[in-house]
Amino acid sequence: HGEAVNGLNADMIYRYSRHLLLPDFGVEGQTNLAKSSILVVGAGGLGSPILLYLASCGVGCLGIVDDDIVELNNLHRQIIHPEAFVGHPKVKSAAASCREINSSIKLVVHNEALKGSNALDIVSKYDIVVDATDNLPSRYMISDCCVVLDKPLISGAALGMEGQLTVYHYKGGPCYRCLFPIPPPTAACQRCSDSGVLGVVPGVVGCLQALEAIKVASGIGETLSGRMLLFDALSSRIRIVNIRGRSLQCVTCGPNAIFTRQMFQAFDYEGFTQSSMSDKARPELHL
Amino acid sequence: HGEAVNGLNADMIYRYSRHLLLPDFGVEGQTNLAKSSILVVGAGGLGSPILLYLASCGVGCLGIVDDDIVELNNLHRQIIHPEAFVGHPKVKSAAASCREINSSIKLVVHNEALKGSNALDIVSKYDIVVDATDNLPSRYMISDCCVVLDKPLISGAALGMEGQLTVYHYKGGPCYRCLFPIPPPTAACQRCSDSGVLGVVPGVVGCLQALEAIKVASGIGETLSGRMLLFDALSSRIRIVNIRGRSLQCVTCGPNAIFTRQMFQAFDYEGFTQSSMSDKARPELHL
Amino acid sequence: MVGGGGLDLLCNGVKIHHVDVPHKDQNRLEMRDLLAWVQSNLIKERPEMFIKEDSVRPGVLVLVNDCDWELCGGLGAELEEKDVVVFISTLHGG
Amino acid sequence: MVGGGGLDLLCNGVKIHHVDVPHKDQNRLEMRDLLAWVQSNLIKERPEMFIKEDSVRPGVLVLVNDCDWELCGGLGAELEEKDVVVFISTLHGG
Ligand SMILES: [Zn+2]
Ligand SMILES: [Zn+2]
Repeated sequence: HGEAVNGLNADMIYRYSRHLLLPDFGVEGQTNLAKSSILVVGAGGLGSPILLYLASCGVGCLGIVDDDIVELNNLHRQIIHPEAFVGHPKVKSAAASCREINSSIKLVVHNEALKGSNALDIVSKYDIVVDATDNLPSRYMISDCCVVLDKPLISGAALGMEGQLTVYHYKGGPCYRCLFPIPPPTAACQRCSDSGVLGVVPGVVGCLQALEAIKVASGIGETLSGRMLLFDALSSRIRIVNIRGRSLQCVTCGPNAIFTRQMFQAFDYEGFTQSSMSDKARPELHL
Repeated sequence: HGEAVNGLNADMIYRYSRHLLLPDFGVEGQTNLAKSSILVVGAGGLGSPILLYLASCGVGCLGIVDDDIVELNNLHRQIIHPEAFVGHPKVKSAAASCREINSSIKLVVHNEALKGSNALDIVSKYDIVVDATDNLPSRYMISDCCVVLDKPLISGAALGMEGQLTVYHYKGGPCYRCLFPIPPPTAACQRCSDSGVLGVVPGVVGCLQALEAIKVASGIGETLSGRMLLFDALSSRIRIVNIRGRSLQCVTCGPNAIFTRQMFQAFDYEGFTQSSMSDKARPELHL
Repeated sequence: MVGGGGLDLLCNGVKIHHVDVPHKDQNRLEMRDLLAWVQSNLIKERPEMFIKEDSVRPGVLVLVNDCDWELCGGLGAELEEKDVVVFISTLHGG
Repeated sequence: MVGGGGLDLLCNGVKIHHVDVPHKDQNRLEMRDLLAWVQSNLIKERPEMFIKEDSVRPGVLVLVNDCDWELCGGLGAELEEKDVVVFISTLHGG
């Protein structure tokens, strides 16, 4: 082998040989992956498999942003965090696990919550964003930020025994606000910490998010842009449905939208959704 | 909280609280999980997410059987193995990772290949078997063994950009031989080591296998028995189809079958499939 | 008719309903008629979790034969025998 | 018509084919007729990877409208306009 072929050195050719053998992926797919940078927002239930698979597959630069601390009651689903990291920042724990399985990629940790004031700065350093958060205001904020900075967004969610995912703002497709111009009533916004979640459900959704991110980064295949995957774990049913395109009325991405960086930074996402980005006050479970 | 409720102690109630909150799962589901034992055959691409999610979710006893050694070119998809374990047995590496995320479950390693001569012995110690192997003779052998010992089998496969999974020999459903009484020609039996596989594809399939195993173990929901899930990663299409029931002509599970333990141990699976269980001679990739 | 993402809780946990909706005009049943019928016949509690004004509440996706109803006419979408309508509440957890 | 699990390689990598199969008897097209037509019109190479004797080779599942063809008559299953037939080669990798 010897020197670098298409930017892949001999170690990479050996490590990723099962990717290079794929007619639909091959050297070009792997080279594109190696050149790409992906930001994963949230190192929890969805973030765990997303980060492990993006690290192992050879993404050039992987960013992790989260301000949460590992807790023992996360570990039933957040497979990236060892017990030894309980009480420590999730980004540190996640980065350590990623580094153990692939020391050859660049890892960047942002040990803070992603919010209007820092999002433009952080997101602008990456090519692709993966939304692995657990709350509604963050979902609007991340989508708006991706529109403002023109980044594709891989969005997934899981709760109870159900999961959903799609790709926003990619190749002319809709953004989150095109689908949901008005936020739902607060009563409809359950969280895993309130309502529970079967641990492997974010596992399935997160793996599918990693797949979509890999397809966008490598430029292969057909993504879920314009489609949404609906997963019901209890009955093992999956429905992939066609969703509306970009909305002419969308205040963020529509043809008449004037959503600037300044407006983004000033927008009150928690007020807009009547819901909190942070999840600090958790209920106790009594049996 | 205090003492054990339904066999769940205070640590478990805290650790698994997001499961206990689920109306469809709850204390009963978690208690059933804690009482169950699951054998995962293969600690590779499929086995990695299966083992991590089964360990984290609180299965009482988790068995791992494999005789393979961790290689660097496994790591693009086998997210359970750290680089530090390259050159070491996969079962040791996998068990170490499982122990790090959940030290409260029982882990049993079988550092050997599962074959006719040891399968009855090993499989009889578990309630549920998960097939995460990479070759055809093992698939027939594991299915026959599960029929002979009357164990449900969660079977998954991944190759290239595609995956498949179903549940065999469960609640009157078919076994592997009911669907495939005659093995395919050898030319149709590609392996990941020959044909490549996109790393996250076994990730998706493995997570779905873990989900099916959790549903069987906890007694909740509707499994894929009688159905097969077909996954095309390149186009993000998933099809869940109805498959035939138990075959009246099946030589293993049919009403007139006389497939005894002795016949199982004497059966030549490699001769039957004209294919090898082991994967030691691997082709080199030249670019 | 299928509900997901928490909406099933509003109908006693039953997710799939096979319904036969009576309609005045023999030739035409629209989504607005189905919504009105669902609201008066299926929703057991908290109708505000499903309906707002004359449509579904924000955050609910309506799918007719696996297609967003926005692509086939919204409230005015015409329904036929055997059409599958799915109401999905979007999830935000992770 | 859709092929998966390696079968697509036999048809120049094209996975989905919309086909209009001519049939003698105006009223009836069976799976055996479709197989014969596919073999002579679509398979570009190595027919033994698809056909064995008068049926599909071992290891191929045939699905008619998302149902195993064994559940709807096998070679004698009757096909209608717009039916979706899928040929899936089983995978063994992991
Ligand atoms: Zn928009
Ligand atoms: Zn059988």
